[in-house]
Amino acid sequence: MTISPADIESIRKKFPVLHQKVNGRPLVYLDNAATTQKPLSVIESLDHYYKTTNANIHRGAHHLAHQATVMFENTREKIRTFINARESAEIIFTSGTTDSINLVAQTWGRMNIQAGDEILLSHMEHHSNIVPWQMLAEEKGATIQVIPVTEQGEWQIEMIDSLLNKKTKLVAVNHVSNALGTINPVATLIEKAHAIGAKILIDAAQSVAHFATDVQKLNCDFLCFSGHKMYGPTGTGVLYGKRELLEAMPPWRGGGEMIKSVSFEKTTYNEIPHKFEAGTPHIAGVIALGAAVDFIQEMSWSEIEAHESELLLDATEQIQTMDGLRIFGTSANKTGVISFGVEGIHPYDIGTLLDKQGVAVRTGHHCTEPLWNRFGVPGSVRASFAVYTTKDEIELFVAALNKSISMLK
Amino acid sequence: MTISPADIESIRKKFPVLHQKVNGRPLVYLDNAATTQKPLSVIESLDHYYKTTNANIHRGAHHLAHQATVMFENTREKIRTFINARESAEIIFTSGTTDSINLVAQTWGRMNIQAGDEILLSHMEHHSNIVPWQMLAEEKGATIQVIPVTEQGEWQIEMIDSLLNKKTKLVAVNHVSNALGTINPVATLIEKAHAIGAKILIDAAQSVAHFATDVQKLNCDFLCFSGHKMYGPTGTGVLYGKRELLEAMPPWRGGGEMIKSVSFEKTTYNEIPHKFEAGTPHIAGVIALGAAVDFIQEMSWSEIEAHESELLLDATEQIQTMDGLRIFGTSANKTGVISFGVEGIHPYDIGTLLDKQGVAVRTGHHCTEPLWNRFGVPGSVRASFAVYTTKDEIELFVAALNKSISMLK
Amino acid sequence: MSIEERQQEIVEEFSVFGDWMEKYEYIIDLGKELPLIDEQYKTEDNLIKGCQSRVWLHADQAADGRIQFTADSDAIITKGLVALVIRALNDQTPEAIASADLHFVNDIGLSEHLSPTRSNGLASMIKQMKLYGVAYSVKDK
Amino acid sequence: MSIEERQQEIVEEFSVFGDWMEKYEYIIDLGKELPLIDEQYKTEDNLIKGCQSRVWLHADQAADGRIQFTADSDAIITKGLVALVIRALNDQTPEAIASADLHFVNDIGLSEHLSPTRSNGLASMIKQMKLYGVAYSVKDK
Ligand SMILES: Cc1ncc(COP(=O)(O)O)c(C=O)c1O
Ligand SMILES: Cc1ncc(COP(=O)(O)O)c(C=O)c1O
Repeated sequence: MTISPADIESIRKKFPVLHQKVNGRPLVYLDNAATTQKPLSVIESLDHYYKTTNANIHRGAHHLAHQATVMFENTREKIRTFINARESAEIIFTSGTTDSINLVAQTWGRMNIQAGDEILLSHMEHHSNIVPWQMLAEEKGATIQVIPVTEQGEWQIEMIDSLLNKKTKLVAVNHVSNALGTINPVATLIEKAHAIGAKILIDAAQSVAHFATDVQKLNCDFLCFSGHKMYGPTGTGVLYGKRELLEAMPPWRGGGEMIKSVSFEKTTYNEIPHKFEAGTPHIAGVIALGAAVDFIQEMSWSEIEAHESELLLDATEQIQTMDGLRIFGTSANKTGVISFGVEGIHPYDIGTLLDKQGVAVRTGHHCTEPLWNRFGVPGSVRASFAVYTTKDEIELFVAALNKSISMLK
Repeated sequence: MTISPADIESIRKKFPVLHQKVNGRPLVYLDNAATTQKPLSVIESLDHYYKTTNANIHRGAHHLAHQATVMFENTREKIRTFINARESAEIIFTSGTTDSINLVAQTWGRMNIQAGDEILLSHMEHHSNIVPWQMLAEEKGATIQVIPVTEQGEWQIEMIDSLLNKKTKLVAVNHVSNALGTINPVATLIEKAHAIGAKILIDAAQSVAHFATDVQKLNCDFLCFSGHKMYGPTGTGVLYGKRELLEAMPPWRGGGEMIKSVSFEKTTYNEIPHKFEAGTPHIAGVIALGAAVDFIQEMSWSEIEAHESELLLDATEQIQTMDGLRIFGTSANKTGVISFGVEGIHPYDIGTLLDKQGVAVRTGHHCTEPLWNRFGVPGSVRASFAVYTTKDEIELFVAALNKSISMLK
Repeated sequence: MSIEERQQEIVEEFSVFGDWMEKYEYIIDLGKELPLIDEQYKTEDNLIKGCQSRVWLHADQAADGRIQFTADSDAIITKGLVALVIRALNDQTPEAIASADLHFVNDIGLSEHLSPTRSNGLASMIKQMKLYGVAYSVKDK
Repeated sequence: MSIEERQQEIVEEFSVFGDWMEKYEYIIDLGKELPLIDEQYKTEDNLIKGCQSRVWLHADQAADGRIQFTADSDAIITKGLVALVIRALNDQTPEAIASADLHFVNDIGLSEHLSPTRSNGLASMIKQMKLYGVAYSVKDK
């Protein structure tokens, strides 16, 4: 069941940024994989917090501090429900996916990865899910193994069994590729990883806003995502981890809030989640992230998925027949992301001309350089959709793309 | 020259949160050392950003991404001017003071601190400027040395020369104590530290909003502060570092933005400041932090200082004569912070009763446990002022304090 | 009197107070009255650490199986609140304590003191009292 | 013609265009025309790396001391912009190049391409050209 055009219109009304002209043309925002726009409820949550409540949390005995703390902790509970974690103490607030992944690499990783160990990634990881592991591997003398990617932009599934072995201590992969939109079969990989005793981290930056996530059902060990890609504010992120893992991990950032008591002789650390939340967090942002979760949950996942895949189908059908155009990522399982190149034309040229026609897409390597090396191109043009994207926008995009290509050929 | 009551009134008009009742009484917000309130210009900057511009920065070829990047980089330049750094590349955006200090500890620290080395702190440091160094010292086999604090809450200056020695590799101290308000003579310490070849980090969390900071004049190596304590948004922070130090430091968080190029064979890192800004930053917050700098710079430092010290004098005079009351921190050099205890009464009780009378103060250890151990008390009641605090509020505070003490005695 | 009846009694008592300060005056008085815990029980083991104020709690089972609590806090308001909670739960069966719904704190407008974020140890104390209830009712079987 | 006169010429040319697309059509045409850099100069050394498109720049000093630039880019719009910049600066004295104020990019509404955040290498290229200007004027002394 998809969302009716009327419903999409009323959703769009909640996004002030969408109703503007860019370079004299109505804005068609198709850069949602980079960051989504924010509904009024999120913007107003920030506004309301700063106008009525703003106070530092957890340690204050006064009214505002109490209010702020309750609101902050409410979001933790909302996130718990959102990804179906067992308990809210398993939800750590960070500043984003990148921060979450680095936290795991520099705590769990430093503690558990040794010389000779292997860390398994895929060839379509975001730099944020490559570089922290490279840094760790270099420090520890471990090695990085890579799940190859097919021409269709899927994991080469048959390679996985031979890549997983006794030396594999950690697997870290994304649920959805930001560059291609491929929805990866993480459930299978999680099972296989556990079967050989490895832990597995899921980079959910590109999935949490597009379909339901259930960490208990997935049974992943860690899950990371960003607020700003799920209609929430910038500077917010989440690390989910299983309690027993989080408890065994050493802290990362030292400071206020993450301690039980401090003296120059002996410092003891706080319980989870606080152990990993040193310093004043992004209080306003976390509270507004709760509003973003509410925004998503007011819709149904089946509606969101149906709408976004209709957009994908529509756009794919229209552009795949264009002369010299190649779509990267042709899996049957995709979110609303189309990455493409046109023979003999630089992606930057297409992006620039689309922009001049009001269409915002991303061009370049999308922080997945190894993937483009594999495809033998320097990058792509990427159009990515969100729940507020309309079919009319797809038409505008297709028309603008036709015009751009004809100018550049 | 102080600010006239009329000017303070017009400043207060910019802070919506101040105009409310708490527990039936007008709010008297004296918890500014924990976090300051935000002027409308900051709140509206967030609002405006999300309603008109929101886009991911640095890598986008489209209009919104370009706008957002320019706005983001404008704040970097504003911060450069604000602290008078040589160049904006020396300004790294972090999520707060705690994050900034940990960044230095885990990069510069890991690279430069060895077994047997000494790190010199003071007895009045915030946990955020203790724990990261304890963790580093433990990892490396280094030791922490501590500048003792006098009964007046000042560094025991005459001890410094004997504490600084060839083994001292780093000095890390705050410019202003959050627990006492003492303005520490950092300029002298910076000189002494450099004389023996040590580097020095200044925790400026409690100073940047209260008097001018000039990193070139100070000649400190690193300087850390938080946006939320200088009228800016939560989740923002700054690390200033001298170029040659930042360039030599390894990166901390790996991910997008901080790289020049990534492959599974060889990853190269970006230039400063980007090398230390992995992942999507808190774009909206950084932009609004620019508005906070503007807010401060619309006033003059001499006005701000005169106003806040008048408040301090006023409050000190009125409460110091109260029966059994002891002020912690009686230096002649203080910002607008009064920390105190009343004999036989627990700080928490005073804080609770003040709150019921609309007065928001902080009670407890204020994340400086070692300091309270030194004073032999579990903590204090702390009232802290900002530029929008009025003399009338001091009166309300003093009256409420009198009433609270009489109830508790 | 059952736990429920005691709670109603407390709520009624508080209904006469006109404002916050009167309520707190009463709580402070209660805090001053609470029979101090026997010094021997003020141990690290019996300490419930809030971030701000500390609470010591000791439980004893009488011959009839009912539980006796004594407690103390270094903050007098916390101590007054502790006194109220003890008044509601003292001398009750382990089962009744384990399953008690302490709504009175909310009813008299003090729920904020129960929030774990309040760091005064009260919420942890109630949790601990119920754990004693559970422990003793299991032991009794 | 001085750099200033050339800039005015360019600004005039652009003044006839009614909208963005016409401007870009012209820039694309320029990009198609730019004499390719001699292959031997398309080296790593001459590469100015933007995050998105790449620019190669080579400079030569003629007998009269004036500088000749040749360049290329893998993106045609960048190449067109490069062509405009070269047209303004080519065959000028090192001093004139070093001190040139390239306001025409702004005047024709393309300043965004000069922002270092644009990642197309154009801003870095202009910086590099001026450095050549400085270097040759020092050498000449
Ligand atoms: C002196 C000092 N240092 C460090 C911090 C930590 O700042 P933040 O919590 O914003 O990271 C604070 C604030 O609590 C402080 O007052
Ligand atoms: C798959 C994936 N992982 C990680 C990231 C990094 O997220 P952030 O930049 O919010 O830290 C992104 C976003 O760019 C992403 O798409």
